[in-house]
Amino acid sequence: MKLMEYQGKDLFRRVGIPTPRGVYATTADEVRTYVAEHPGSWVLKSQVMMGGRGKAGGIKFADDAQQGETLARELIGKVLKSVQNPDGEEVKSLLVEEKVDIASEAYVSIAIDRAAKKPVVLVTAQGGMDVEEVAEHDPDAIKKYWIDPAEGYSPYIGRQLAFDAKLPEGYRKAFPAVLGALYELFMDYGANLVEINPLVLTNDGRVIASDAKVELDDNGLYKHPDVAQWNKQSPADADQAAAVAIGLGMSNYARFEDEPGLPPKTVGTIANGAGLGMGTMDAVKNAGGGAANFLDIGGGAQAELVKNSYKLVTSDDRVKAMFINIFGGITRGDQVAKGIVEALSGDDVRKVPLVVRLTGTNAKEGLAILAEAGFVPVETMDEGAARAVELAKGAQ
Amino acid sequence: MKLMEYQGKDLFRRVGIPTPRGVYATTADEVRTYVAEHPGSWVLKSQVMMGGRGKAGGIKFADDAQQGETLARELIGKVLKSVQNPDGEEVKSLLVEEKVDIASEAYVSIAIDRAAKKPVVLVTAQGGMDVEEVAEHDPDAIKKYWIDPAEGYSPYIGRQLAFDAKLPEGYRKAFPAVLGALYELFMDYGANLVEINPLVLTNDGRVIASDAKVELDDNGLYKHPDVAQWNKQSPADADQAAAVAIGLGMSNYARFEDEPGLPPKTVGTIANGAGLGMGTMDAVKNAGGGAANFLDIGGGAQAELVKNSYKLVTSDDRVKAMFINIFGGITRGDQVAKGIVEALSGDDVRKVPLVVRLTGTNAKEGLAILAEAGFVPVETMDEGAARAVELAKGAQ
Amino acid sequence: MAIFLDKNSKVIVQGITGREGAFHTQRMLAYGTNIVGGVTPGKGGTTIESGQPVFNTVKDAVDATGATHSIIFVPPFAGADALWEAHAAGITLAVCITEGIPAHDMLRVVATTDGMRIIGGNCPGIISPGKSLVGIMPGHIFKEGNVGMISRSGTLTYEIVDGLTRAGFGQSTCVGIGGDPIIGTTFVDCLRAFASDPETQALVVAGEIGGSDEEDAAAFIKEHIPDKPVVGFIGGRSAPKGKRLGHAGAIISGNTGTPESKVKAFGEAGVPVADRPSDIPRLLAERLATATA
Amino acid sequence: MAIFLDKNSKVIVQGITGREGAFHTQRMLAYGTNIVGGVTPGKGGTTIESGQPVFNTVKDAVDATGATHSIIFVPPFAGADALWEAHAAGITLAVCITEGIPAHDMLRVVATTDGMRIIGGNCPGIISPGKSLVGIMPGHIFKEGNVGMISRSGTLTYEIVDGLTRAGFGQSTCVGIGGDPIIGTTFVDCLRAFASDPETQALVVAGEIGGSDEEDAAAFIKEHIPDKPVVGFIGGRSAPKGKRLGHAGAIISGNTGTPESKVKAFGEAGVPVADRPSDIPRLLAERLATATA
Repeated sequence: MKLMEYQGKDLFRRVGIPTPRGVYATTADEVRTYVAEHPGSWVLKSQVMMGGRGKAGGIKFADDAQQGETLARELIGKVLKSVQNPDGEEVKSLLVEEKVDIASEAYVSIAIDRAAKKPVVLVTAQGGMDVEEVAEHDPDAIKKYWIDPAEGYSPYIGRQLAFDAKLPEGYRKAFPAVLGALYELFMDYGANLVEINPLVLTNDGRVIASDAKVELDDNGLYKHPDVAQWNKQSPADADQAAAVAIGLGMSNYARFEDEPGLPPKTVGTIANGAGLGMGTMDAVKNAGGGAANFLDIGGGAQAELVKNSYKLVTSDDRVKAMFINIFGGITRGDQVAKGIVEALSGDDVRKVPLVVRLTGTNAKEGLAILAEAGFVPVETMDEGAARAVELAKGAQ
Repeated sequence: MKLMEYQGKDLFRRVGIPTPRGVYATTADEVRTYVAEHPGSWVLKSQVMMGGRGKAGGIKFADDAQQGETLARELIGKVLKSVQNPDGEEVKSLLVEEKVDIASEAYVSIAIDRAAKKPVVLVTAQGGMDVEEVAEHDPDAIKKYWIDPAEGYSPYIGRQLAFDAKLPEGYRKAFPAVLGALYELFMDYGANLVEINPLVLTNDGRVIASDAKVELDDNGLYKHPDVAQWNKQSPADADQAAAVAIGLGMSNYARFEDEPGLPPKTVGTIANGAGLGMGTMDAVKNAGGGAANFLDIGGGAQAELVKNSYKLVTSDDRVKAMFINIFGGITRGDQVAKGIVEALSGDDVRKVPLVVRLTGTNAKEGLAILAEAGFVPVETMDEGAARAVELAKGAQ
Repeated sequence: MAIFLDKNSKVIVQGITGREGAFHTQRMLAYGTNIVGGVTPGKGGTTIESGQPVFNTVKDAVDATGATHSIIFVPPFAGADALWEAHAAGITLAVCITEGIPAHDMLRVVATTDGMRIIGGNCPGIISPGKSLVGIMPGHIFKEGNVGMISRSGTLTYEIVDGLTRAGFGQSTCVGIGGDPIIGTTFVDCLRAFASDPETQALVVAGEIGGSDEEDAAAFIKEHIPDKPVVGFIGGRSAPKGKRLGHAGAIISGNTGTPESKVKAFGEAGVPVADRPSDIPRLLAERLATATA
Repeated sequence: MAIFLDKNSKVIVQGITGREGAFHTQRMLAYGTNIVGGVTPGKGGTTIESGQPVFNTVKDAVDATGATHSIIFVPPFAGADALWEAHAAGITLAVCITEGIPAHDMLRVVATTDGMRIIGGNCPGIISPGKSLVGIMPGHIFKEGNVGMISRSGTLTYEIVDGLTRAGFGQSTCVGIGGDPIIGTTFVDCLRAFASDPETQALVVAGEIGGSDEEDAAAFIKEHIPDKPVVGFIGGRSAPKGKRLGHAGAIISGNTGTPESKVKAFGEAGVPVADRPSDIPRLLAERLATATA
């Protein structure tokens, strides 16, 4: 679950990381009122998920209430577009923050290092720009530290990193505490990534998190129901919402946009298991087609879930044929077959040509059910993919 | 720092350990008002540090407001005496708690195991009585578990203990969570001991901490200023307060009561270092006398501290002679000598015959200062103790 | 030989009376796994229908049976607890089937369970065909033999193994390492064990997009087992960037986890990468032919 | 030989520019300790007056000097951090002088610093007379010789050592293990090292009331070194119950930590317990006479 900047900063404040003074606003009136009551220079930051909002015109500066209101009216409702986000993202709210006098900008993040099985801290004195760019042009400027979760964080780690990364002296006192708080957030809230870029040193000696990028592990969200709630309020990802709505795991469904130069994505896919799900969409590609989606019904799926998965995939109008690919382990073939028959017996689904491949646990029973309903299943994944691509082309 | 029951339960609630409903009261009026507003059966528990308050008449039951007020008037101001506390302790406040229907009583505690260098958990199904008695009569009924601080607590530990100690089934669900919260308290608040005795299982299936015994490590108190404050409000130990008042560590001063069958405690002692302090009081005993106190001026003491230590020890009227025993390491002999001379030059101290033994770092300079002031120091600890005992006897 | 698991390994089931635990206990018993008991708190002292004793705690189970292996079927929130319990009781290999354990629980578990090998979580388990199955794989598709197999996915493993078996390639041991970002045993950990297993004469490494476990595996193969024939596979090669596909770990973020990087690494290690699972037996036969030539 | 510390041990000082750190650095240098540098964050790149380099971090210091030993002079709240920093940098023996470190910090540190010996906290340090002093002891009272000494107290150590030296008993190594409830190195840890040190022909164990370290020491002596002459001492024998005397660990609570229990345990191990420090040389001479008879 990716958080918006204002949500990330909410978590920052919970663990004691200093953030700029300011207010979160969803209307231009709120912005006017706030700036009127707090004279000074303010930054209006569009709250969107996409990167590059600055270049897209999503950040403005206001010196009085009137200007604040005008700019807020301009921003709220605007659709920001960037290279990474050609479709754009609508601005629904703003973060109004004090304009700080920047003496220096640093970068700090903590992520999971899968190979080391440890959290890894990255620090560089070159804050304010994309860290991948820094990694490319000046890799030695990025200092890393792997924290042992058994020992946890202790301030010497922050001191070592600050010295190694040559952070300006003004950071020295505050940095170990900021990093400690960031590690607390990372572990307690179960973050895949926490990033402060830039961590600003102001001219008056304060160290402040000017931006906040936080991505939480969906599996750990249950520990923080209030934070999990944020996701429901503004689901970052329509696919995730759709998956959860029918009882799948958040990341068990993903819809793929058409890509220039590739075949149109007209084949719906359903498989059991993430690996087979990926294999199935790859097989569609290998057969010269395009998978419209990835859908993993998980282990031990019941008929109802299969039925709803079918409905979800065919709700995408582009889907002209469906390939269901099941290799039973926990999942029982008879349950899947039942789900397919049920799905197609109702009037509430859009029916498309269907290819079923069913093997493994209870395959025999499943195949019997399908045979009774008049389906002729295919034997292999390759065969199924080829057949589905063919059917999709025929249906166009 | 030992906490009173109501303070311990305050911490219990912070970590989520269920405690009985109720109120803390310092006047009989408060008790009347509370019981009037909350009809039912209530227990009035005297808030004292001493053990055995029940047998000493410090716990009463009230079924209505009038009775509550009457009993509270009786208890508040009463001096409770027990075998361990012959001098008694005055009741200054009460904890008024719901009278729970007890189905079963268990015991659980966490302490520091010095040899194992780990927290050790003790659990027995025989709650409500002194655990040392259980240990004597039925040692197998007490189950122990050493928690690895690197791994921390996990519920399997509580499950294993509950099964091993044969806690009634009603505890099963709640116990691992209670123990987890108790461990959190133990580590986060730095407790030497946390004890729930009894941990009650009620007839309606609740698991509640009926009593709370918490002893915190003084060295960790700075992490919880609000809790450290409790100690200032009601210093549990007059010696500790006196030590802190002159800038010593909390446990660097202890006054000893006279004991029947032993020589009267008439020799004041001051030494540098805890070990030498203990050795000095032992030496006084070996010389046939009685040390009135232990006082460790610590390492690197300055003249001012030596002076104030002298004043503190002689503020005890029983002290007829003083033995100052210094083996300089960090502590410098000249500083100690200066302090002695200063202490005795003022009119604000009660002067008693003094024996000084001074060796180690800067001993020569110190001895010179003492010689100039007319003192003749002794050479060894044994000699000094003997001389001080003699002087104290002569002065009586 | 096989790795990690043999015919005599004594296995307990954590969560033996739960729905999944009970179901797979029977399947494992049917396969011949030496299941000596199981754990369900509160059901200690009973036995399941097939006769295996149930204990309240892993410690009780280990004390009574001498079990060294455990397979875990518990809800995600109890996953870390189950692993710590197994470790504290002296279990040396724990297979964690549970899907959805928070990554940060696993970070802590991995850092504090020295001496215990963890397979998973979110994995199909491990099988040494003809000897023992500690997992949820459909045993009948496997066949005893000399090909070692490691995979991040469950069902994809079945797909590949099914093909191997049909093509006549039996397996020494197949390990499903799991699809989560933090898992107990990585490709490299398995490769290290396979490297010194004389029974294993060839290997199949079935990776997927996300992370760099495949790159690490390729580097290990290049340095330590250049002479053992290995065939690779990467699932999710047609996936666009930034989409998380079922496995919490299967995502291309930025420049890490791309199929291009993985295919390149395998290539540099002399490992051919199959475009589709059905190509694997052919590539394996070719590699074996070259190796013995 | 000596234990833990010899002439060549390279030592750094954590907190070398602080008041106590600077003072004792000079005293240790004067004694002949091989101090190769020190650490004060923010003063990296400078040198102290006597020429030793100052580094920003322990890692920098170890990288530059190859130090293996460290002595720590930092405030109590920074004690655990200093120990972790030393451990992470590869220090193998850390002497922690700092008094007042929370016991629970030490619980965590001890559990997570495998491979590094910690002496203290709240201790006077360690000295191998004539070779090296890593501590705050007054070096001139010590004399090179064959008596090993371990003690929970600082100044009492001086008292006893002074007596030993005056009586002609030089010392191999003296370790002040510290007076806190949780310390890195216990009596037993020291005894284990002394047991295999041929230079150490006799031992003095100076305990005090509180805890059961003396009982554990007695049990170890009885089982593992019954033939090495040992003399014991217990400080605070005249203390009443329930009073904490200076050291956080020095308290008789309930039935644990009583002098009676300790004296009895020593007696059962054949270790005579001196009533006063001044008796120790005589008892030692007697034990040595019996041992060589």
